[in-house]
Amino acid sequence: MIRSSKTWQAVALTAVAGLALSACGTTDTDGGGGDASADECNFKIGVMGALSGANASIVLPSVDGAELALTQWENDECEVTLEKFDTEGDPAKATPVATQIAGDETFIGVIGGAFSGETRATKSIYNDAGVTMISQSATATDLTQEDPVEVFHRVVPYDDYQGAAIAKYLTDELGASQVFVVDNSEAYGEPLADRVEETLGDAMVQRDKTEVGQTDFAPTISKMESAEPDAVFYGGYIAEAAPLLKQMRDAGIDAPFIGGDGLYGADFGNAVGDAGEGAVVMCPCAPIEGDSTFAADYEAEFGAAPGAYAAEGYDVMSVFLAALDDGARTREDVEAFVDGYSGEGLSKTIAFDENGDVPQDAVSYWAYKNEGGTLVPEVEVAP
Amino acid sequence: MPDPSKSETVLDTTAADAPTTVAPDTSDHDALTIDVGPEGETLLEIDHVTLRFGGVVALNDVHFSIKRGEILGLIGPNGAGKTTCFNVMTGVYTPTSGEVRFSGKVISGTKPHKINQLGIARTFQNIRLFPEMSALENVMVGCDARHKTSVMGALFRAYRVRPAEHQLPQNPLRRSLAKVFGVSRHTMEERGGRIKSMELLKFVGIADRAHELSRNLPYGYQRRLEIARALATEPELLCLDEPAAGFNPAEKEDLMDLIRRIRDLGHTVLVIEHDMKLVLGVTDRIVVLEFGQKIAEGSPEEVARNPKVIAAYLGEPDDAA
Amino acid sequence: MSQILDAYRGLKLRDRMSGAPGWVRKVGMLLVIAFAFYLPFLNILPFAYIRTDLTSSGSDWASVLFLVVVYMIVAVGLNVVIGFAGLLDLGYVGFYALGAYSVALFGSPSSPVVEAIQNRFGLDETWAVPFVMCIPIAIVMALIAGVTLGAPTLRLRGDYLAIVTLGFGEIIRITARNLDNVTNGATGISGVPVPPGPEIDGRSFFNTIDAERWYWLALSILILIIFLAFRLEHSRVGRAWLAIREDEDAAAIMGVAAFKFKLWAFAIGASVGGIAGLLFGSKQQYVEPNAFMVNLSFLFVAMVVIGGSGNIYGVLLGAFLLTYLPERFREFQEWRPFAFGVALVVVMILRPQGLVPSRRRAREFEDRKVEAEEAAADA
Amino acid sequence: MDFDALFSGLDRHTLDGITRGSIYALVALGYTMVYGVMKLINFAHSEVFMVGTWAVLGVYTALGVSAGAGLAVVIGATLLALLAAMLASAGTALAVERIAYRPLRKKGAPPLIFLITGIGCSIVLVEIFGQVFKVFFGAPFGRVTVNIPSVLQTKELFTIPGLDLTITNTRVIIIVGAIVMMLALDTFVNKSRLGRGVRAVAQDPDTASLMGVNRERVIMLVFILGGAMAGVAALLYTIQYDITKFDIGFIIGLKAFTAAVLGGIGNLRGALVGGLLLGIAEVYASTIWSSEWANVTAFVVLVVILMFRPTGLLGESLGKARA
Repeated sequence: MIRSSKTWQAVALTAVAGLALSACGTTDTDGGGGDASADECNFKIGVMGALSGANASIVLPSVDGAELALTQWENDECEVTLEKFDTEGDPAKATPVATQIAGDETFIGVIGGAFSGETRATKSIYNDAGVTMISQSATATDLTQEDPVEVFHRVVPYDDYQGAAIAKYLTDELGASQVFVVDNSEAYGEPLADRVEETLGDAMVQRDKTEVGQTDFAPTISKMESAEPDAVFYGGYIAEAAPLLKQMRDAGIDAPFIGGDGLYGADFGNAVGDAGEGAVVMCPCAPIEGDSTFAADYEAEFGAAPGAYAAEGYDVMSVFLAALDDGARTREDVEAFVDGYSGEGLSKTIAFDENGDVPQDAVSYWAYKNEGGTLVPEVEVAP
Repeated sequence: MPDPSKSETVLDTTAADAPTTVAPDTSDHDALTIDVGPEGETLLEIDHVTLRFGGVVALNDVHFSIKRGEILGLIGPNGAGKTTCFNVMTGVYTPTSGEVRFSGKVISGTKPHKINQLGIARTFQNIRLFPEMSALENVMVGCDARHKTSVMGALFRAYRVRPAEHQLPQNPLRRSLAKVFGVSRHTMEERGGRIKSMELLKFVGIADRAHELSRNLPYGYQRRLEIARALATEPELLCLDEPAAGFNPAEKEDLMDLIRRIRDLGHTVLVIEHDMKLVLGVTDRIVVLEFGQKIAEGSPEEVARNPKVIAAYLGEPDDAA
Repeated sequence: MSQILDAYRGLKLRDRMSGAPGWVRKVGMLLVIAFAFYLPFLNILPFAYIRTDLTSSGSDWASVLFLVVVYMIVAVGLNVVIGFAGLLDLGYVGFYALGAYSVALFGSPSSPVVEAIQNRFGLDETWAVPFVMCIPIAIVMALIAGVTLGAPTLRLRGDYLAIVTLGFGEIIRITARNLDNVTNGATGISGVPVPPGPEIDGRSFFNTIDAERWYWLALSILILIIFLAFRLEHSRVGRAWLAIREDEDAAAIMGVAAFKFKLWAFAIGASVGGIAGLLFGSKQQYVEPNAFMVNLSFLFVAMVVIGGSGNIYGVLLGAFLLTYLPERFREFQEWRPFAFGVALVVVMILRPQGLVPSRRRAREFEDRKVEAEEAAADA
Repeated sequence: MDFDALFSGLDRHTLDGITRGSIYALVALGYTMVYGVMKLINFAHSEVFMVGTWAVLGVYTALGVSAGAGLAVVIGATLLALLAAMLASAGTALAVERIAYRPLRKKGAPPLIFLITGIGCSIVLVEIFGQVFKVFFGAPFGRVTVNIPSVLQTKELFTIPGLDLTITNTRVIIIVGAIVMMLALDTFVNKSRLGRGVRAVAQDPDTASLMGVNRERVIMLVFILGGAMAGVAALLYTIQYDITKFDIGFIIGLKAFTAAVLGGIGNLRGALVGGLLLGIAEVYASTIWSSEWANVTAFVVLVVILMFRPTGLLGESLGKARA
């Protein structure tokens, strides 16, 4: 036994140390939040989405928007913190986050998921725990239409509406009768393009699928050349839209280029350059105008103009804060309040139907035109 | 492909501490005796084999046969095609024309591991052990060639066999369990392989360093280990490729003795060797190759007198040591 | 830090462990396993700092543990291919994806495959292949994929095999994304079934909230797989792989059916990957093609190599570190990938044999290092 | 499936494929040279290419040129960008070699380890442009797509009569540029003294070092040459697609590596053949089906070819580059 005395010493030391320290107390694994007793109002709201990675630029403005709403909120009674959870947009990374939020009773609501994939992967977790979700930007149709859960709400219309609005813009505003539809084969672009195709009917001349990460669109261009479209719709993201546009214009295809809200972002103009002059981005996000000081406040706070879904993020946060103002103190209260909510938001009139969607008549679609590198609101389209 | 630099280092680092001789093994090795067919039958036949690489003719219409139970020497100057001949026999090369028959079956074109299963094993001129395995493990790889357990057997060990009385474990609990449920074939084979491998290491005289990595063994041990590993596959025909290369006279004596004892276990032996003395001393019959062609065949005495052979070896005086 | 390392070295845990009598080792092993099962509830102060949910925006500890264990299963499976058989597989995520997709395609009532079966046989809308039946389906699908990929390509030399397997992983993902009628395309499949179990508090045993149950399930499977992997390593099969790795031609001449055993390694690796994917898909209850990007394959290979290719304990450590550390240090957000890259380079340069190499590998490295130095001295 | 679309414009699609493949081929050279000499897949090579595109952007930004400049300015800026891209890429390649590979070579580590440090370097380089520089310098760095001004604007040069094939200046520059660079490299490796050293090391490192060839210098040389070729590819890429992004290297790298293997890794002419073949196969597949199947086609072509020719179309050997 002498041989291993050192081992035993180590074991004994560890054991003693462990006991001593455990006597001092255990860690608060609930994340450091206080007890949510009835008379105390101290809550957390989670925001979950791609805060890092390639797609963060579509998500971060909405988080900032939510932050702004919280800063501007005035309530002496309650203390609210906004906890940011980075999922990188990856459903696999979103589930531990969701479980964490679900298990911590001080979270009374979640802003998100920002993307449809992570929302799909987490909504049953939140549903089981009764945490109300309000998404600022997840637009997949099935989230509310095919597979709805009690707790999921969103302030953006789903792809079906958006597709219809885009098709309407194409036919009514542009008078296009031969639209060439391209998508990026991803969960975002493809269903949207499907919907556009469906609504366009005979007005679509050809459909082509591309890939995320693709830069050479020569095959698509030659298909366009033979199809001779009078408008091109692209369902996808900025990274691919930029080279696609450039190659289209190089090949002498001057048809108007229309993209979905995946292209809506402050960096669109910078990415597409000269080739993107006049390109149109459709977005269910109304330009912020009128007597609201949102744009100015946002710029003062974060040093940049409000980007994609910033107003939606603000609106979502406002709904949760209104719930607390209303006296909601439990997850059930919040859920009940949100279900019955109706009010004027920055982006639209916010209310939720039984599936958690905003009513169709409250939604406004806007076409933004890229002029000199910035997206300028052009026209509102009612679907 | 093996890393040539690696095998060279093996030679460099270990040759120095090689013992001059290895204690001859005199114990009884009944367990190693193999069952073979009647002695004197043709075991392997190289039937007019020609092998070309591009324009180079490596073997030209070579024709000879090996009879069961004999020790055949295959000699010739450097580049005569001896090792190529081995490679054809063990499936490394497929002959351009002609056939190799083993126990009457055509084996040319068969995969190397199948040829081994048919009963041909070999050693290598430049030692090719598994350097990071112990000596024992090297031999066990050879034993595995006769084992039936594969992946499923090793994983689930469901195939049970009933061990003989002397194979039962000592521990009383395990003993009674083994009696009731039998023992998995995997375990039996592992145990059997281990025992047989040790036996073989004793047989070639290197059991004292059974658990050492083969790359750390002295040169002479490595040569013997290769022989043990080849014997472990229970070959009817054992082909030794220059087994005495780098040996001193005393070691050569030991080797000649070992080769005879291998024959006594029932193996047929084919030896490639430069050393005329060793070949003349141990073989029953000799085939001589030069430039890929057979130039002579016969008993050691006949071959030693053959003028063509003398001429061939005088042409390469260095190798006729 | 170095003091701790020195203390650890002074203990010579490894030598003592292997030198200790059998029962001590068994008790030690049982203690380790018991501790592993206890981990989700670990709440005693100095040790609890390993939890990932201490910071306010941390993630659920048990869920992270589950992911760690799933990746450990992956690493053990990939170790069979890379560490044991010495085959470089850069498309391992393909098998992982197949496992996840099998359980989704056959087990989810909303998958197009199940819907087709429902329509064909007039079955109820909620009908799907039971979870228990999905397990053999997943394993067999991955196994078949492994053999179909391996059979034509295993004759290729190392680097060619790498690119072909990489391509295979991409083919699986892209096909899953493009075949809308079979896999729901990029949208993915939700409603993936969970293992059966008693209902507790009105929820099924394996639900989305109680992640520790998933962790225990995965851990049990991991232990079983490790047990089987050890059996393989210390059997004829393990010897054959080692022989092939060292000198394939010599092994073949010694009767080792090199191709057969390499194919087995591929098939075993594939089915283990399939099991890991199945667990992942089932816990996630949602499967989509983008979860199986090629980067994940690189991550898997990195786990095996950083941990110490060929040593099961090493690859377990590798999988743990590469999965756990990014979760533990979530507060560094955008800096994590950069740190990950730097860590890969630094760790490999300082310890090319891996963090916990197998003894055999460690020796091999020493020898190679000496040879390299000698060669440098000669030149 | 639309075979009519393919065959009705076969000439056009082939030309598209060659354009796409030219860039693959140039990047593939880097993989192939390093592999030929070190038997190592340099996984960071994709990022060597990426760095080149940023160098082009840097030059254009520094010069303040944009679309519509005069001919002399265009030529001057483009040549300067070419030089900068070649230098930046070659420098990056050399840095990768120094940091990630040389220490391992000294320790005699097996190829698998080089693979991991290569992947690590690749991640580091990506993150430098996606994160580190963003924090230190702000825009245009970061994880967004950045436009590179079309200094060299696409213009129609001529139409091939009878084929109805319009040839633009960018196409000519890309295809001719790629082929000229390849020929120059091929000549260099086959004719020059330094090139002989490269071939000697590729064939037999031990003998080469006995003959007095400095292996370390040869390794540096192949990294520099491969990097410079990636720099050329980077310029051509920006001319054709007008963008850069922190992670554009990944897909191009994957394709170029596939192309190198397809043609026979280690073989310079194999890289050209593999690159062009891959480009053409992808464009054909995209035309018959759509681009979503292009990558699958590329890999299927690779597997099929490797099954019949296990060492690629032209076989592997930098040493016997005349194959």
